[in-house]
Amino acid sequence: MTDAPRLEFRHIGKTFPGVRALGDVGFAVRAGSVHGLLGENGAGKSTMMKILGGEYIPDEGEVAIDGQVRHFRKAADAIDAGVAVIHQELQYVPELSVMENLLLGRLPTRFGLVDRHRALAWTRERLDALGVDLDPRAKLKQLSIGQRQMVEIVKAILRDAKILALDEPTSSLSHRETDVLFRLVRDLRTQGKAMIYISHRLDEIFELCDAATIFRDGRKVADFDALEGVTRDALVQRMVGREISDIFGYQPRDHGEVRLSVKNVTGRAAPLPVSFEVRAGEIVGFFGLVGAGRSETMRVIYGADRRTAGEVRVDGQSIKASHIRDAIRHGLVFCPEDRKEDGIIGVRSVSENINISARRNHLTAGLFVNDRNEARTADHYIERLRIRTPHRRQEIRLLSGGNQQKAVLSRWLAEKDLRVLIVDEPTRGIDVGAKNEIYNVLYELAARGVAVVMISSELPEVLGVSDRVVTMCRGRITAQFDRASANEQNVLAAALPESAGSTPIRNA
Amino acid sequence: FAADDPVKIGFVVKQPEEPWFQDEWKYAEQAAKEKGFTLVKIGAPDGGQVLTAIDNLKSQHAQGFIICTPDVKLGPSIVAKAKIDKLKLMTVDDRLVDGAGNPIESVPHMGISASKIGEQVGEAIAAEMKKRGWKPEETGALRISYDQLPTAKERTDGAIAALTAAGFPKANVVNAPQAKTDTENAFNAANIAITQNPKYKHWIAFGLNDEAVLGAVRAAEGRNFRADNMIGVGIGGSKSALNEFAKAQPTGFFGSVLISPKRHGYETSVNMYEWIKNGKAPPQLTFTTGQLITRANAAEIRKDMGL
Amino acid sequence: MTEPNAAAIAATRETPEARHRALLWQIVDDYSLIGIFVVLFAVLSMTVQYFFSWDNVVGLALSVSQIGMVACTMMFCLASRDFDLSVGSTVAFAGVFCAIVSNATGSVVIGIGASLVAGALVGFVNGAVIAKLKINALITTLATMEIVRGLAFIASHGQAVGVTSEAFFTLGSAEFLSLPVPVWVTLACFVVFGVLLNKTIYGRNTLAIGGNPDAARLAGVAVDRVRIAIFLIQGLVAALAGIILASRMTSGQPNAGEGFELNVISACVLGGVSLMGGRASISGVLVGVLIMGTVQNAMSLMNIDAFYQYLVRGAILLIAVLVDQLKNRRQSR
Amino acid sequence: MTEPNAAAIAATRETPEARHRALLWQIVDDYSLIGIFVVLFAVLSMTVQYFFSWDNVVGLALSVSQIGMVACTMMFCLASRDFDLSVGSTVAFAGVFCAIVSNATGSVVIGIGASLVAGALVGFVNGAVIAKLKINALITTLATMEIVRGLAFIASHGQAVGVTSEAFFTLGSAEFLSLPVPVWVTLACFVVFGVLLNKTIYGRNTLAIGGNPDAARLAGVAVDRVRIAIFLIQGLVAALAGIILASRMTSGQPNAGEGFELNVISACVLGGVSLMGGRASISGVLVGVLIMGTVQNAMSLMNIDAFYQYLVRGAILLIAVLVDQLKNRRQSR
Ligand SMILES: Nc1ncnc2c1ncn2[C@@H]1O[C@H](COP(=O)(O)OP(=O)(O)OP(=O)(O)O)[C@@H](O)[C@H]1O
Ligand SMILES: Nc1ncnc2c1ncn2[C@@H]1O[C@H](COP(=O)(O)OP(=O)(O)OP(=O)(O)O)[C@@H](O)[C@H]1O
Ligand SMILES: [Mg+2]
Ligand SMILES: [Mg+2]
Repeated sequence: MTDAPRLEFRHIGKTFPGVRALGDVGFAVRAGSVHGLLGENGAGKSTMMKILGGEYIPDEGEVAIDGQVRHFRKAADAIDAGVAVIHQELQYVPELSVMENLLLGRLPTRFGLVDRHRALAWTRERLDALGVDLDPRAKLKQLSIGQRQMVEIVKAILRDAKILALDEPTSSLSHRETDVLFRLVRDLRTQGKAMIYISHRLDEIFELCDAATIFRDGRKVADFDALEGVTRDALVQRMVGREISDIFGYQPRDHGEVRLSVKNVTGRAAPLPVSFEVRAGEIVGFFGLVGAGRSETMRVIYGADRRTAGEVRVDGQSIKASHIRDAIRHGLVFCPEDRKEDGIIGVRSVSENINISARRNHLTAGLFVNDRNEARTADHYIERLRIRTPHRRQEIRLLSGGNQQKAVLSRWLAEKDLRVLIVDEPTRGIDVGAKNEIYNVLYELAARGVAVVMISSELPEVLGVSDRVVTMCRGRITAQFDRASANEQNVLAAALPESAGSTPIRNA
Repeated sequence: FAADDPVKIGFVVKQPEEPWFQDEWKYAEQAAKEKGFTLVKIGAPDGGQVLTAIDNLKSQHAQGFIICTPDVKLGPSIVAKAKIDKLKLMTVDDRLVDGAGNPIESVPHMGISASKIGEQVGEAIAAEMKKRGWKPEETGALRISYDQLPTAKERTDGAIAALTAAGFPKANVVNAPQAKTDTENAFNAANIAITQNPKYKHWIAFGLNDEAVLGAVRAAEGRNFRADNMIGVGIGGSKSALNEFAKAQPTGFFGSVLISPKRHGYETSVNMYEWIKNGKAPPQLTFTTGQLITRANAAEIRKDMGL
Repeated sequence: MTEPNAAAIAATRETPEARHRALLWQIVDDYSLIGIFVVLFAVLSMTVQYFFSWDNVVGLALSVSQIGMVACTMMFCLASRDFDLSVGSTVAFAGVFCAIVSNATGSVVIGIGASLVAGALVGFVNGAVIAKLKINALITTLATMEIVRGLAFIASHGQAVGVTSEAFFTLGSAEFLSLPVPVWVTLACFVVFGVLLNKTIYGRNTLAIGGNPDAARLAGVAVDRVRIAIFLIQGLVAALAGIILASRMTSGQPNAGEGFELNVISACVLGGVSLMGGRASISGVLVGVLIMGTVQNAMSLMNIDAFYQYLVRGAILLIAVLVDQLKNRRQSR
Repeated sequence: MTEPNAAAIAATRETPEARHRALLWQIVDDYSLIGIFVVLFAVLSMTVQYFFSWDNVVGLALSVSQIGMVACTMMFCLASRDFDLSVGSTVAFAGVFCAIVSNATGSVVIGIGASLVAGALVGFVNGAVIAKLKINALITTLATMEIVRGLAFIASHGQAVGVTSEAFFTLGSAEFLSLPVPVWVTLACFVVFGVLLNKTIYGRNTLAIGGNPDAARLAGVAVDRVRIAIFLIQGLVAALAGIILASRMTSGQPNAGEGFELNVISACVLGGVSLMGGRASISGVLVGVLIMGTVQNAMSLMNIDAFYQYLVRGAILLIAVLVDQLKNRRQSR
């Protein structure tokens, strides 16, 4: 009994209309270990976790906990069996408070009434114990994505489950919160929990995991009982089926004239004036901690949020404030970070999502949508970025998270007369192979003379891709580094607030 | 039309859920049974549906129809439609008018004019007031109005005309518009009207139908105007009225003007049948009269009418 | 919306002035609609004769008593991202059915009981079809609206059904502390459902389901059960409203409550309940109901022509939401 | 949803059987509701006397012509996650206004023009208030529903307004290829709006807005402008429907079209238009409209008792959506 793994998947198969998401997949997770799960976008990782969480019922196979076969019919069954899953697509209730989200479905009561005081005290205590600084009374919709993700993580941890699955928990977290998370995960491991950890950031896998399994196209291609001695390249090779020696593959380029010039721009949510310039062919990486104000600033520049002052120029021409279409007309586009809220149009097809903006340039008779052209565009990007979808007419919400991200990116790559591209966390949730592909696209665009601004919270990515790194902290630009002078230490130092402790997430 | 074809007659009414029209249909059905023709009952609460109903009758090879239209101004289009579809046409209850507002003489009609019924209500109230010896200046009149419906306006206007003719001061008529034609809305309208006019010692009430007056009576009761200080006279002699009469204690619901659905339903159908079957044209115009029923005589009069 | 967030905000904001400003706005947000109503009431009291009199206030309260009761449960329904069009029919059917059963059995208590059970059953059917068969709530309740209205007509042969027992009428006309019983019942509904919404798991789960059904389901909330409960309770309360209405009118009327559902839903939406689910407050709904009733009452008192009443009703509705939305402009980025 | 995906599927699937199965299901998805209607129609044709006759089919088409026209634009409205309750009032107002202006000017053309402009104006106001002032669509259009109905009553003094010019009536009664003009107009609406939905940027943007308004805005869709256009066109088409109705009835009636909005919305939802936005198909709406009309027509032909008609209507509504939803069960897990 004691040597039965805590959790075992046996011959799991799952088919969706038109998609075989998983076929005869199995692996085991020991108690007191962290088991990495890797694979390309659409490999079936999240589907596996949803089966574990009782959200999907597998067509074939079974899940065994401590050697005992369990059939979960609904999420509540899995919870009862001691399983907690943090889903890739965050599942929170925006209108409720942090406390209520954390205690969703199990608020304490007294005389049949919710015991708010007890709940609050308990939540505070647990948050403090975990070293997570969140106000239990703030509503989720008031938090940044990173904070929301933190809430989701804490929600799962607070369930005291014996099996914990984390599906890309760090996709919206930056350095500090990631550290907090890692510490939490290690604590849980010593407590004997069995954990599954999914991530596309291989460093994290090496840093955290005791064992790993690799999926490809819904099948298991490799199992590693231990990660000692396994090379990064070997993992990548197994995942994507080809060698990627240098994932960044940076090549120096010549930079032209100033394309984007931002002067003293302020907005409601970004009240401090920000100025910077980007040249044609230049890729500028923006780095900062969660809440540093990078997204806010870029939204104001794009016109998504109201601009209260300042000036934005593309090739010397001034862009109207708070007017997205004017920005697009001038070739300035912005790919938002929150793909679920601001990116995808879930119930529409992949093709629709790719073509929504660029189609205005491809009308027939100035009025009718050119279906053939759109199909071609969609198929091109589906192939180029390896968007895994049964067909371009699939509703985009049915794609895996990484593939949705690729489709949203394609929307902007398809723009005809692109001059300035601002991408906010473009590789969030994207696999190594596709990351490489996306970087290549960025280089290509830059080579064509596009000015690229890339916000990223992944330091290696910022350092590996950018010609220049800009750091932000608390709504202000704190430093700029050339590619040559930028390194982990100085960039991170410039991104950290001088007095730690007042950032949203506290470092333990 | 060949003499041995089965006769099929449509009976189209504007408010199929109303007891009045249910009764009309019931008696028409009785005629159908006796004479051996088919009766098609269709409800058509608005103009569009009237036209649909006529089309529908044509599709099922009816030879004629009787209609109580939701709006008399639909006259020309109904007449035209009937002509195109080669259907014989009679009207019941409400008489069609042309574009200029004059009755369309060519269509046989049986009914009672809305203002006529209203006048009967007014007369009944005036008579009862006199009997009780109320001073008109101490009495307020609740006009539970629903002017959105032309018939409703004519009925209440008729009542006012009869009351003023009997010497009731027009200034004492309080308009209480109901937002919908159900009892609750009549209640609310009347309640406010009473609040507004604390000066009156007695109240009288009239409206579109029994339900409107019933609402007024209930509202008055809430403000302590009971049977001896309230005279409400409704229209229709419906179950709402009979329920009031059946109560152990008299209420402010004094009476209701009863019109006979039997004549309207039965006679019109028989006339139409004769017209189709034997080519015997119905009388061009038949006016029926309403009769006041009160607590005292309701049962008796209903029996006389064969209800 | 559910409760002042002032404290929560104060904690997350950075500078003291920002914190102060946020706090102030939050208070405005939380109470703006109440403010609108208070101003409206005060202005009407001063300008409209008889408006501010006990008789009139009681009349006003009575006139919204049915809507008020059902608005409480409709709030839950909308908050969970559902929709119920069948309440008007249920009100009518419950009145008719109560009268019929009372007459048949000679017992008002049995009549009321049977009618409540029937109402709950209608609600249960709605809930089960919507939650289990996953049929759109609009269509489902439109269908039951038709069916239940039909049953009301069939049961009553389209006629008002008088109740023979006098005891029945006290329910609608008796007074307690000089407020009529229906008003007390409505007040009780507001208290009960206010507590249910804010203080119980049921209420919190309702908001969670409306805010994000998937999140609620994944957190182990028995989503289907809660939704069915919401509809069941709504049916029950609608039946209660129907019984009280029948008692007030001393007869069950099959054509009662037409258009009732839209009035109830409007009152809720006016009170800040989001049709997209997840947001509701009992004080908002109360104010929504009161504004609707007050406007109608004042118009009648002012003798506004029936045709012009349409204009005023429409305009007031717009103004009330507009003023209430101004706060959102500030928030919108 | 918008059009058969069968071909697209076949092109990119993996294994042959999976491809076949997917293709089959896709066809079921795309055409299930149409299938339901075909079965319904066939059964009625065989069982109900006179149902399957040219006269009756034309009568049926006429009876849904107004609803059909407005359902086309309501589809856009719902697809963009909005809601319009004011169409019934607009139908009434347009009829009355057209009659009044025609009589006053002696020109039917001016009357029609003025009425169309008025309808478009109502729609524009709706759209502007909803899109720019960000007021809830339900409340806004409820308000305009009241206001416009009031205007119709005021303009007509509550009475039907007869038109003196005979020319006006041809619009409603003339036939072309033995189909009446209103039916042609409705067919034209379905074609035009079908093309608009599927083949133009306007239609695609409408769906995108309904799917996710924030994302659409960030993708450069002129969200406000599209929403205003949707309401404006809806007002215009409702006015057209009102004019045609008035012409059929030879008078403008201020109380026409009550409950019209609910019928139109039901037809759309029955036709698979999602109230949550983003999903609509013109063939679905057509079938939704036809099912509603057919059921009513057949009931009249079968001489079903008025009270029992409520039950049948409700039941059919439920069955139609239920059968249609069965396909979703398959997808749900
Ligand atoms: N409900 C669904 N309907 C149809 N297809 C689905 C559904 N859910 C998942 N899929 C498909 O199943 C495959 C596996 O998806 P899954 O989300 O498990 O991938 P993943 O490995 O988590 O990828 P990522 O790294 O991008 O998150 C994908 O091709 C996806 O399109
Ligand atoms: N109390 C609060 N009320 C509302 N919003 C808040 C509050 N506290 C923090 N936020 C949110 O925090 C976020 C600030 O971070 P922003 O997204 O601009 O940073 P960033 O540098 O892009 O970091 P990242 O995108 O990695 O989270 C904003 O979304 C802001 O709205
Ligand atoms: Mg995934
Ligand atoms: Mg950001």
